[in-house]
Amino acid sequence: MSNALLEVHNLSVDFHTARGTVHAVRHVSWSVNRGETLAILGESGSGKSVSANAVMNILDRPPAQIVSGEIFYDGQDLLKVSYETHRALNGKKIAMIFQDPLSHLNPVYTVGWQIVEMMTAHGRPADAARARALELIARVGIPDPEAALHKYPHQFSGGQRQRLMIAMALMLKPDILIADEPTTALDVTIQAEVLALLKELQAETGMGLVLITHDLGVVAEIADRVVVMSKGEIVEAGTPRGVYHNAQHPYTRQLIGAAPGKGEIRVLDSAEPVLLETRKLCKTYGKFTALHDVSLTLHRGQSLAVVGESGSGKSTLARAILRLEKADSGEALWKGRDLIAMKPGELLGVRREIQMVFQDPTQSLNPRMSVYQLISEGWDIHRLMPDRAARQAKVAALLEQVGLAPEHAQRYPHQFSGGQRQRIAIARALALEPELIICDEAVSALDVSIQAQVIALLDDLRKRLGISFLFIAHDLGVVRDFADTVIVMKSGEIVERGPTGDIFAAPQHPYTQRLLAANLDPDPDIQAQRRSAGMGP
Amino acid sequence: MFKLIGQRAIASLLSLLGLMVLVFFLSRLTGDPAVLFLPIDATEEMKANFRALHGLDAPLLEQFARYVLDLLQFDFGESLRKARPAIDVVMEAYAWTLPLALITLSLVIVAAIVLGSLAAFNVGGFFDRLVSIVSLIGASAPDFWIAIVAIVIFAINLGWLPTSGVGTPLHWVLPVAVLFIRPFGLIVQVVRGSMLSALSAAYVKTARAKGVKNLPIIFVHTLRNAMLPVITVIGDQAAAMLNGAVIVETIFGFPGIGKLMIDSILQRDFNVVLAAIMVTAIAIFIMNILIDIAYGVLDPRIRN
Amino acid sequence: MTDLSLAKPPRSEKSAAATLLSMLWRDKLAFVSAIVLLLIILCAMLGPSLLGELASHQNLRGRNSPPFDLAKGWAFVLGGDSLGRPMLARLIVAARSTMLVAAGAVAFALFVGATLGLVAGYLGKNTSQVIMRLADVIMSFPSLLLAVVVLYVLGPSIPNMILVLAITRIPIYLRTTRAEVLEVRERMFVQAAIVMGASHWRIIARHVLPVVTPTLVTIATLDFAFVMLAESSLSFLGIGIQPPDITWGLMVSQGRPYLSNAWWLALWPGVCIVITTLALNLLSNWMRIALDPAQRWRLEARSTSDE
Amino acid sequence: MTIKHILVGALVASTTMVPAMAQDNTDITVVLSEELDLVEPCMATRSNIGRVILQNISETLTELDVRGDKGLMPRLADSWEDKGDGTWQFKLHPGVTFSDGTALDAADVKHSFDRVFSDQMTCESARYFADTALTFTVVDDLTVDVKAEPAQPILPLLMSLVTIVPSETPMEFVRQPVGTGPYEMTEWTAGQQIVLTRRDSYWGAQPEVTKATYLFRSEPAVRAGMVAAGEADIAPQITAEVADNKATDFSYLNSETVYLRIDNADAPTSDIRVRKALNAAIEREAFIGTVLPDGTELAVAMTPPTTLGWNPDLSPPAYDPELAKTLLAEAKADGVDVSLPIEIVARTENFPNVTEVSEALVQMFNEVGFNATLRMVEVAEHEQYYSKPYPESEGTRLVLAQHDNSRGDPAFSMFFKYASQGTQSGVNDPKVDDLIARASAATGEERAALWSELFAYVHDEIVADVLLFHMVGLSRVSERLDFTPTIATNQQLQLAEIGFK
Repeated sequence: MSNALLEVHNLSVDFHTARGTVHAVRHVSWSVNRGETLAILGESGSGKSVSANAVMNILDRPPAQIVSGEIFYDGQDLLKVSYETHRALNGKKIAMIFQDPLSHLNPVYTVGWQIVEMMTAHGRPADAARARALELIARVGIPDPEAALHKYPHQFSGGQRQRLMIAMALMLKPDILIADEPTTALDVTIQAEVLALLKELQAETGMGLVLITHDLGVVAEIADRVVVMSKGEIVEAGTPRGVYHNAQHPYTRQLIGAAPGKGEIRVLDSAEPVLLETRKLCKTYGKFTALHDVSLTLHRGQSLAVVGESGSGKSTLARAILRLEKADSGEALWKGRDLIAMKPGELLGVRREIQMVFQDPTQSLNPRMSVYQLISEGWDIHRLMPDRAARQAKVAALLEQVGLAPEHAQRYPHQFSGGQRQRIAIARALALEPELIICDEAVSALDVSIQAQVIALLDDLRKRLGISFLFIAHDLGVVRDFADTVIVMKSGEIVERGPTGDIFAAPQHPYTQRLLAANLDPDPDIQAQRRSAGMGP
Repeated sequence: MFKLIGQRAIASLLSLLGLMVLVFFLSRLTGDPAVLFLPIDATEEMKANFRALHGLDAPLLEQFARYVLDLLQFDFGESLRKARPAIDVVMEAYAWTLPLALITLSLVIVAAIVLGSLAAFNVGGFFDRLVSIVSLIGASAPDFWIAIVAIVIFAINLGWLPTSGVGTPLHWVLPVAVLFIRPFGLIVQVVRGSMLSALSAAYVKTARAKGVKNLPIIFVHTLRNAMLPVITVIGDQAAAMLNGAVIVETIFGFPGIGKLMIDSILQRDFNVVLAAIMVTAIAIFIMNILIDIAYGVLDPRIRN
Repeated sequence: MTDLSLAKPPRSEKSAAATLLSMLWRDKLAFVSAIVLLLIILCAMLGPSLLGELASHQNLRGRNSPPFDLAKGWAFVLGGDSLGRPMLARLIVAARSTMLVAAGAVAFALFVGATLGLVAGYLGKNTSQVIMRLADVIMSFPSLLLAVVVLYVLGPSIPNMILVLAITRIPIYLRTTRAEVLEVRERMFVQAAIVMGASHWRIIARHVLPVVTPTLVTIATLDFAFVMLAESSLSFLGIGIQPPDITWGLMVSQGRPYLSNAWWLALWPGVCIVITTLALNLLSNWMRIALDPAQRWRLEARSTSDE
Repeated sequence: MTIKHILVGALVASTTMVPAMAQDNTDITVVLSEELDLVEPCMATRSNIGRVILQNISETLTELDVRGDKGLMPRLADSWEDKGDGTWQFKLHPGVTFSDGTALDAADVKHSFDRVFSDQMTCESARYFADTALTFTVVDDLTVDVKAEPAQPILPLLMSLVTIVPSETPMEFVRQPVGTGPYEMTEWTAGQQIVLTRRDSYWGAQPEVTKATYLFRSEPAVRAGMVAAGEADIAPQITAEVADNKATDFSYLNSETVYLRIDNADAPTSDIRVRKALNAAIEREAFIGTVLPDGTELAVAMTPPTTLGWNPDLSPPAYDPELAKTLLAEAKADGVDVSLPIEIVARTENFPNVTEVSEALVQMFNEVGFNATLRMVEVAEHEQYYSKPYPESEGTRLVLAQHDNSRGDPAFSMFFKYASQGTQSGVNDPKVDDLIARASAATGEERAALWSELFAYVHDEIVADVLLFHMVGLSRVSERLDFTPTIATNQQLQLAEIGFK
């Protein structure tokens, strides 16, 4: 037994369901000391958050049950202390921040109140708490801290919210900070800033940091040590370098291999005719400009990527083309006909030719429809394939095409994993044999290994069926692997466009340069080089 | 905010107008008040005289035009039976209904929120089931039955409280208690359900990770988030109460709007019926606006 | 977090009905509720034809016979009413009209309210405003006046009573449906349907309605009790259902004068109302969980872990 | 079980509890079933108003003795005399003052009647003078001549129905009644209570009760409970079900008669055998002591036995289902369609247990082979069926109604219920019309004889309707009071008749 400040030892947690008991984590052990950063790396379903939740006593019990193990903090077993003792440690000695700060901050209270509460809940006077809150809010880089105290979570940007979460977690100068996917929902530039902030704060306070992530780049950037989890077990442990270069477990090797951004860059074959052309599309919401004079051209068989951070207008572009939003002005010509001015009857025909795959398959698939119903709905709408047997055969074929089994047709979305769901969404889009598929962050929510599979699938479809793609993404690695042309958007405008190779090799616009610089490389050595070269954040 | 209230006020005014037209004509479908005011052996002449005195002999549209013109001068007409301005009669009764509704409602809200929240926190446990079943039984037991049994027990047998009537604060105990039961049963269910989903929200996890104690987690962090559907149901129940509590008022001899309304309806005292409905409608519309404001106060995200 | 749905092999080969039944069996309260409701439905269907004669045979000199006395036959086990008719038989026979009125009113209100709510939520702001103001008018239109108008103009009958009670309940469904629709129509899968070219009707029927339904069903079960009691109150005020029709609500109201010397006249029908309400609500609580994939684990977890 | 125990306990408790309001004083509290819309003297014949103001606040010229057999007694008029030619002369009691201090004179009497007949208001006592024109001549301060055209033999009796107000009273409903009675209204809080306070300047003997507070509760159990709990002293019109204390609960014939009005012109009830069958089908005795309180009497006339000309020789139709069946068979043989539906129309809340009574009647009719159904309606709808013109129906409707005549003379009933022009009459018979006309114009013995003949004729000869019961009222009176309710308690509640033990 080591002398670590926080040590999880041989922890096993079960989840009880009617279908049987699920071993969420088995015999997990890790430890962290002051001033040290431990990364827990794993994909969704790997159980990477379970042990941290057990440390904080925030597992829902039932269905969870701690079967075995100990959690030592400062010598005492947290699994044996009273509820009250444990509560008093939470926030004060061990603090935690979460993936999605919007839902983890209470929407109906001001952030000032919530940050101050961290101290008042532990019996500190309110005025002292307020002073400390102001100091920390300024420290994490929120402008005008005094005003920020009185604002609500929804009035901040995603990055600011995570900074506020961090400020809150540090109120009582905890010994350990557990960060559960703290940068996953953030843009790359913001992610880099937040990671840098965490590092600085760790250096200042000497706290131990436990970072739970699925992103090899994050591990490469920040971790001292890493444990890799798969299916509830730790399959690999060591330093980031050691794990990256000398992975022992096949899973780890697969994970490292799946990291995007290493494939061959494709070149556009521009001989094909123009399919879609937008001319000076504009859209504003009140004072906010979502699109300003956006013009682009898309050829048959082309995969055009639109890159930008949140708020850049890239999703609005897709929605305007699909008439989910009404563009204020401009044209979107589909084979020469303007989609924006099209009559409903004519539009129905075009709807068949353009399909969309949304970011979150959990939300874009109706949870109450079976896979068969989901895929065949388009045929109902467009009165195609009246023959039921033919439909069933076609659904089976489509499912196989996207890498699922024909018998999956009778299941419901919630019975699939995220990646499988996205495949269903793609199968649904393919069912109507479209000429263009618009992918709005279609792989952003997926684990890297799944992401790689989906990208491969899309690429295969493009090659075999000649389908064009309008590929909206914020992840540059994925874009590099899939697109032949890249458009970079910022604040509703296109700031740079060109062949993928050119953009990645020699970005012209400063924004594009920053974007590329902030993108984390999974190789700790490359990250280290970047850091030392001063290119990194 | 003020613009919103202004819009709502105008919309409500339109609803009020529609309500007035509807009630005016529908109520006049229900028979001749002269027949009910006068004894069964009254002569035709007497009935004709009664109708003439109250303008009931004019064509319906003319009666309506006259009513609207009077209304523009805030004249709701005279009660056909009480020989007094209808609005006076109504306001007197409403002066009793309003405090009864407000007192009951406040008690219901506090009790339902506290017990419903605790039940949700203890979901599936003994306390949860107890609260659920007791409140459901309360909500589904006939109120006149409860009222009479309560009088027999607490007023006649035990002698702790007066049987009925108004006067001292003690007189209010039984009516409020009987009136309390049904909305309590309903709201406690909604609070429980809403709290149940709110308690599984992510910010609760944050609060626990912060080391916040259970009571503040329930009543500070979660409750305010769970209040929106609760407020809607409270509005629904408040509307029912602002309409008066016919049964309770009838049994306890409580001079509120509910009893006045049913008496006026059965006696075809059209002017009082109309005035009573307009006053309660205004109260309900005001309450609806207050509820919209409450939404905004509780949840900053819907303030604009 | 852990993805529970895939962690185990997908569901067994049991049919959907069998799965549902086994989940029902696990929640004992819900199971008992289902049995009780089945019994009541059975009474409502068969009662009047089997016991109609027995339930209406009067015996003035043998009125208000006390309960738990088997000397007069099983029908009198719950006592006799103020005209000497057996309470048990009357309760069974009354189940039909009671259920007819309550279910009819709730179904009617649900249908009209949900339809208007869908329209209000789905169509433009102006239509929505008109419908919402209409709801305001209905909400502030006293049900008593409505009852008197309908009964005076159309005459007292069970269909008319259903109409009266239904109209007063419409706003609840209307408001709820509209609020839910406003939220659901922004969901991604609705947008996905639009992208595929789905018509408004298709979106409403296939995508919006199924999401809104569980909420509406929950309200409807609570409303069931409300309607039974409202009907009873109207009878109390003399403008509700009247003999020879017979409902539990009417029986409660008719038993009121006898509270002091023949308590069973009002108590049993009251108990019937309470039991029906309890059963409906317990079952609907169960249903809300059982039919929601995200909540189902509560029901499943209970079977293996606690107790 | 528990409820019964509690109620039994309640009664025990009520005897030991210290009454909250009714202390050892001469203030009393009366809890009435219906609130007053008006406290207007000319509306005193409406029972809920009469109970408060008749002879308490406002007095009449004459008064009918309901306790003894003194017949018509003087009140404000000391004497009266028929001067022939339809003219009656009334001598007023000297020294009578109104509660506003003014003295009563003949002009006040004239003004009181002017108000009754005024078209600026609708006083319900006008109905007693429907076809009679009255001319008032003030002879001197205390003498007034009243000329009726046509002559009205019971004019002095009619005078017991009109309250006297001072000449200053406006031609509109007043809210502060001024009268000559022993009490004046000192408080009226609408919806809650009315307080009458004894007036020292009353012209007659001072009553014992100094102050009477009237409360209003529509629930009989609550009214009875209030007396039991000591919150009230008198609770009229409680139901038999709550009247379970012999020491405090009085039952008395209350002048109400319950009957089924038959439309004699409608098929199948136009056949006398059908009407007889209806009468024979009902086991009247079975109702008494069961759904109707003990003491209820079987009716043979529209008016109670205390009425002039009531015919003691009539006996109620015997319960004879076999006879009923035979009669129906005979009628059927003669081509009467006895299978036509007969709808019994009854009014909710008409009297206690009206629903039970109606349901029992329907069953009794059906047992002898009628096709009877029940329809319970609220008051306004009942009125539609009860008064002419009667709505059409497939078969016929029998209207269950309750008629009240405590005035001592059948004139107040017979025209409306039996004359061919009567608004609630189902009869069109020249002999009936003739008898009513003659009886109404006659006086003394002749009048009584003619009424008797009419009663016998409609009951036995034409079997005009199904007469059922003379009803009893039940009132709970606190044991500290010396008061027995009478047949008139429905209409008036004279505080002067109340003493203390």
